[in-house]
Amino acid sequence: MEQSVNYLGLIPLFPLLGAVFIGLLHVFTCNRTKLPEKVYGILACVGPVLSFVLALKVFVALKGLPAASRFLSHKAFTWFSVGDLHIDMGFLADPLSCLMLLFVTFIGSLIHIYSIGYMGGDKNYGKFFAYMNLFLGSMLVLVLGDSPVVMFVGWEGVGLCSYLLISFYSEDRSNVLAGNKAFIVNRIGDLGFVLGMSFLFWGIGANGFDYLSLKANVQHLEPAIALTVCLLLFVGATGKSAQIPLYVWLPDAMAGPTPVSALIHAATMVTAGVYMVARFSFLYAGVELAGNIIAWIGILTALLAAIFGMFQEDIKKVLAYSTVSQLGYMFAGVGVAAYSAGIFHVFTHAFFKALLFLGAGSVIYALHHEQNIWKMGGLKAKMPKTYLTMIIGAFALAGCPPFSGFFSKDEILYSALATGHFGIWAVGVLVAGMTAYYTFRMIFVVFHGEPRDRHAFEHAHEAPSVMTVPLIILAVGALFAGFLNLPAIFGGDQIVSHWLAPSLSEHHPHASAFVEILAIGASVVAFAIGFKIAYTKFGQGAPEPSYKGFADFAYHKFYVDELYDAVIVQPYKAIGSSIWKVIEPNVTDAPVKGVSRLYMVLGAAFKVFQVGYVRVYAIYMVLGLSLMSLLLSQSLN
Amino acid sequence: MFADGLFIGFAVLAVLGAVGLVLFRHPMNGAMSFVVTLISLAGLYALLSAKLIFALQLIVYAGAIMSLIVFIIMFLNIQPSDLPQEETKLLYILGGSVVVFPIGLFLAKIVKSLPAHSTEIIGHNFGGVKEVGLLLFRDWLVPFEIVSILLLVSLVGAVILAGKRGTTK
Amino acid sequence: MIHSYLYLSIILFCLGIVGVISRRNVFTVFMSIELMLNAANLAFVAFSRVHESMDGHVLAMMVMAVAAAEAALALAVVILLHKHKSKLDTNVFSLLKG
Amino acid sequence: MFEHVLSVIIFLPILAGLLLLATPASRTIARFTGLAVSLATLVVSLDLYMGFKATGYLEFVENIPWIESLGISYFLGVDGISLFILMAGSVLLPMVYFIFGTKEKGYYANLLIVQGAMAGAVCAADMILFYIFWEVMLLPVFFMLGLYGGPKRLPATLKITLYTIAGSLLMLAAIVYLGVSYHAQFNEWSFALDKMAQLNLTGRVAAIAFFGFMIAFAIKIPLFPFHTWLPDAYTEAPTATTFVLSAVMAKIGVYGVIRFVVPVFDLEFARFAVLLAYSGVIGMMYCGLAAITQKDFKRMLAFSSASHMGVIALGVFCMNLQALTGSIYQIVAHATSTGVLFLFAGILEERTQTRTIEDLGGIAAKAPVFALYFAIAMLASVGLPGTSGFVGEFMIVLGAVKFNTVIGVLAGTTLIIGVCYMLWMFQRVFFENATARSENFKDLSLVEGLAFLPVILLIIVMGIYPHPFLSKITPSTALQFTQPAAVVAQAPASTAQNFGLTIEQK
Repeated sequence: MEQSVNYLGLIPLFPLLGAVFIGLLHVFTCNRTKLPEKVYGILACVGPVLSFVLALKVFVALKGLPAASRFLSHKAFTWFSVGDLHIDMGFLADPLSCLMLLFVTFIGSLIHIYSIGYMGGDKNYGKFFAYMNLFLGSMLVLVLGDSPVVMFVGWEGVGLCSYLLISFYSEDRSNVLAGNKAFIVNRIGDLGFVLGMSFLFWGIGANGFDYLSLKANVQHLEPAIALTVCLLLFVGATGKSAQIPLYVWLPDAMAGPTPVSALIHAATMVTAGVYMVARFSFLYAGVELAGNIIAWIGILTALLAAIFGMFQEDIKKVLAYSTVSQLGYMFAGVGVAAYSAGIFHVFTHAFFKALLFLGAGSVIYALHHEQNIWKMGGLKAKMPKTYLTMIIGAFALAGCPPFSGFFSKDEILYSALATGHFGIWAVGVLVAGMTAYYTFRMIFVVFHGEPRDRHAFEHAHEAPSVMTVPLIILAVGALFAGFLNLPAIFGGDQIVSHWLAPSLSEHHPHASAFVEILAIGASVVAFAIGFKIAYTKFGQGAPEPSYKGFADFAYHKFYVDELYDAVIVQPYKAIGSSIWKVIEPNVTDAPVKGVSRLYMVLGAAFKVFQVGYVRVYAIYMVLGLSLMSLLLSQSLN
Repeated sequence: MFADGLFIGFAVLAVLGAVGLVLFRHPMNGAMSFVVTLISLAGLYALLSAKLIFALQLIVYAGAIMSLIVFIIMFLNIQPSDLPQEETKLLYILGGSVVVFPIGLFLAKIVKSLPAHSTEIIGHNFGGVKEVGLLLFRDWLVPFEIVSILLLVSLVGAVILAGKRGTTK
Repeated sequence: MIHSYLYLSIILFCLGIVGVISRRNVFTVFMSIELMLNAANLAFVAFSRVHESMDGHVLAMMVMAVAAAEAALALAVVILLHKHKSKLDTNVFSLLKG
Repeated sequence: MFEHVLSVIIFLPILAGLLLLATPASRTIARFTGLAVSLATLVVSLDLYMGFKATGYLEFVENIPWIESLGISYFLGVDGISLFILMAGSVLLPMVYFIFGTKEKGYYANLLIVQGAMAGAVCAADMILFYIFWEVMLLPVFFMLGLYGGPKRLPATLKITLYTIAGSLLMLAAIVYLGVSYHAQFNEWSFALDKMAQLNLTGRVAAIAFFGFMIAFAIKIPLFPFHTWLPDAYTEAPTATTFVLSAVMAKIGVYGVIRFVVPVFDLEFARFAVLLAYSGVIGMMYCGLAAITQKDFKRMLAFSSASHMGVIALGVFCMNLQALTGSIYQIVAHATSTGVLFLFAGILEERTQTRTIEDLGGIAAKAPVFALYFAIAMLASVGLPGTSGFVGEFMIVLGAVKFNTVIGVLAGTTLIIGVCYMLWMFQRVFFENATARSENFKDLSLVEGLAFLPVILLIIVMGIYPHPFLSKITPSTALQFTQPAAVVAQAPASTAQNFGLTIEQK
């Protein structure tokens, strides 16, 4: 059933080797003679492109197999083996990971190419590409890992790269703090992941801890343990994929360079949580309660992020919240057991969100690192290519038919409705409208109307072709990717869903055509309303609004960061400093100090007897002898 | 019978001498009293057939050591004011006796448990100069040499200590 | 009887102790120590007689030698003391006071 | 491979150290003697490592009667548990001579002696012999700390010395008790470990003896709440001493628990395991939290080290194969990460003349190689997969979850706590803008870079391909659960159930 192919391990290995090589090159040259940027740029693109080629090869190989046995695997070596715990450094390509593999390497390669232009002139050019390659390698390990533990390697690896890249402009303290926040919040999620793995192992891991064995043994898992595992793993997912309550790091993560936001914080890494849930679909499918919790958390995250997104002024923050919101959709999808719909949204989202970020990056690049949308305006004249591509991205994000986002989002909402999750569907439709609103609010403010900053506008110019070509390619993807999974009602046959079917344990809900039309109609109406409001308010240019009341509250993101700071961070620090300043010297060390004080007190007490007269010492001695004699006399009788 | 009489005589003298030593205020009186004890002890050694020890007790102890002590006492020309004021001497002695009593009692109990043994004067070979000397130089040679070194050391020490000039008077 | 000798030895020894702990006169204390040594010697010789071996005699000789050495040193100390303080009081030495 | 290879590893450095102390050698001679001897020891140790057959039992045994009337013997041997602590000492210590080149003769001599003594403690399979090495180990630390430490070294020296000796004396009493019990039960004298394991100990005295051992080891590890000597000692000690203390000596405490407490006091251990595990996990959190607020990076690392030791000790108390194996693996990983971080801290301190985190900044731009090394060691210390720190930590958490759910969850928080203080420190020292003190920071020299390289590579190799190492450890740890008595494996279930949900393996 499984087929072993050696080149599977090479897929992550290429970018990883690239990272090591570029990193060493950078470390040893950065303070001496600098290498030309071109060298780094070309070196950096080699790994991702090679991986993409191999990914295509994997795809072809899988395609050649019968649908039920589409598994390719490669066990590179035994990672560790202790007692029942046996973990191989193994890789598994099945339709699910193959899909991820394809778009991760594809978009990854494009963004690498784009970065050659975007990062031009940066003094840490080499470092950037080393991190990017390292990220891609880790992401591929995450995708290809054949057991949760190997996946965790990639999982943590991408977290590390995310940290390194967010704090890339490390001279500025706030950037580094954002990086720290991302890493720490991710680590909180990772705790859930590790504990989930532990419970899973003690439940059914003894007969092999790779996905195929786990899938085979899943029916032996006790329901209580299964629920615990599901929820713990989902905690891991909330950290990585920025869901309530751990979403707070993602908006701050925009401190990193824009290609990073596009690659890591939009297209790939943040969707790892969704991927993980889909990977464990055999487990989640059996625990409905966990699915419901996930779906609700997902859709509430979508709502919350959409609210925040409507009031942001930083172009990247708008996109960041839209990412959080879209991730919420994906979790809603996998939560209602529509795994293929969730994954399909991951897939389309990767295209249009990467596109939007890269477009935003192009704008930022043109305006010399200005990110506030209220200082932009009228840019469509200066940057036609960027404008056009971003418009496509915006339509896709907003879910306008026939752009890709529409099909994938609709698939999720339809599944929610079809499985009877009416509340989730209703909130989802509401969020769809909000999405359309904030997306086009951003587009109109940035590209339409009059320029608000005349000076910056004069100097704005279209980005070089090394940046625009990836934009165009992504725009094509954003436009057409949706057709890959065209539902039957539009005459399609859901290629992606069928492709993914062997990897996922899902049952497609069968609902009437009415439900399907209702879902589609609601989505379209929601989009139209959102678009209309955005157009009337911002279509012809508008002044920077001042927020009051709820809007102000939302503008400040409900003060969640401040709340976390007050409820978690500050007490944590306070405990730390009280341990060090109060508890350590007065409680923990007290017995030790007490003992030493006891000796000092005793010493002072016995000093009284040391009168200094020889005769008195002799008396003590004789007294002692006398007492001993008395005692011994007793025993002699 | 005669030996028992001698023993009782010597024993009483020895104890009296010792009591005198403890009680006399002036050291010279104490020393004289102590000499009585030493000589009585010499007699007791003789009763125990220890001929050599009997002689040594008289020559070394009662002779050399005591004359050294007496010489020093006289050499220092002790005035009554030099002597410590011991108003509570009797009290101390009484208290000391009480404290020491259990020790004595304990030792006495041990002695009591020992088997009885005669102390008849025995043959002329026991305790003579030749016999003890042979033993001393054959079996006890190393301790003997060590004691000789000890004596040398104390000799040197005494010379250095006593030879120091007093800085404050 | 041998017991009488040993009892006598005990009495002398105890008197020596009493002398050491209850008197402050340096000479008396010193001679009390000598008294204790003599009491020990008497016991040695007595036991020597019991066992009819002369090791006890040898030991008694050693004790005498030690006593002689001690006398020499102790008297030197007494001379020093008298030179410095003009006192023969053991309470003058109180350097060990804690 | 020659006979008495263990004796060579133990006594070569000790003799060389004593020789240095006895002769009026100059600093340079002392340094190069130290270097040569420690490298020679390393070569012998590597030879030993290659020849190690991973049977699970003691190998390279030397057993020579020593004090026959009491059954004390010169009994040495290594198994998978001790091998790695021995190797950690042999591999890591030569670095010190490369990096710190201008110290006094006594510094190098004491380092040599402590190396030998630690090897002795690890190899000893006779309790009295172990006790002797255990005490000898402390002496060089006492001298190095007292002579070459920081400004507040004297109170720190006094505290560590008295504290550890107090513990050791309890252990000595317990050892004597064991010897006497053995004589009472088997009518012969012996202090050999294998004999001791046959003892049948019950009752209150056994519990007291158990705690005699445990307290001695808990102080050395140091286990909460016996850790209070650590911050001062680690901070004031010269770098090499801190390195020795954290990288190897603390581990001998854990080793002692595995080697002497578990086989001999199996019943008592099972009885108190939950208590001890809580002590480990609370210590991890307590020291981790304390580390967050430190302003002095060396003190922060000291708390961090104590925090990690809590996790390592926890692995031993969980009484299952994965946790114990993970614990031993983590011992080595921790030696390579936190130990090396202490060396880096020493370099930082020497070059900037400060230990205050706030005074530094921007070093990553000035010294990329140093920053890279530091980052790798730091990431290993926070347990990132792909570095040595992950494998052990993962197995410990895994085992802890099996042992007791609450403890497992608490143990998992080490993932978060470690990251908090490490990232904060890394940010302030390596990122942001350079300060006056760090402006002229020089990167590692070629010699230093090459000296650290093997350890940095080891960190990565141990993370990516731990199997060869683990396959030498596992046979010995597996024996711990099959050999002495089945009670070790069975007791925890009944004990642990009182404290919460446990998962039964199907």
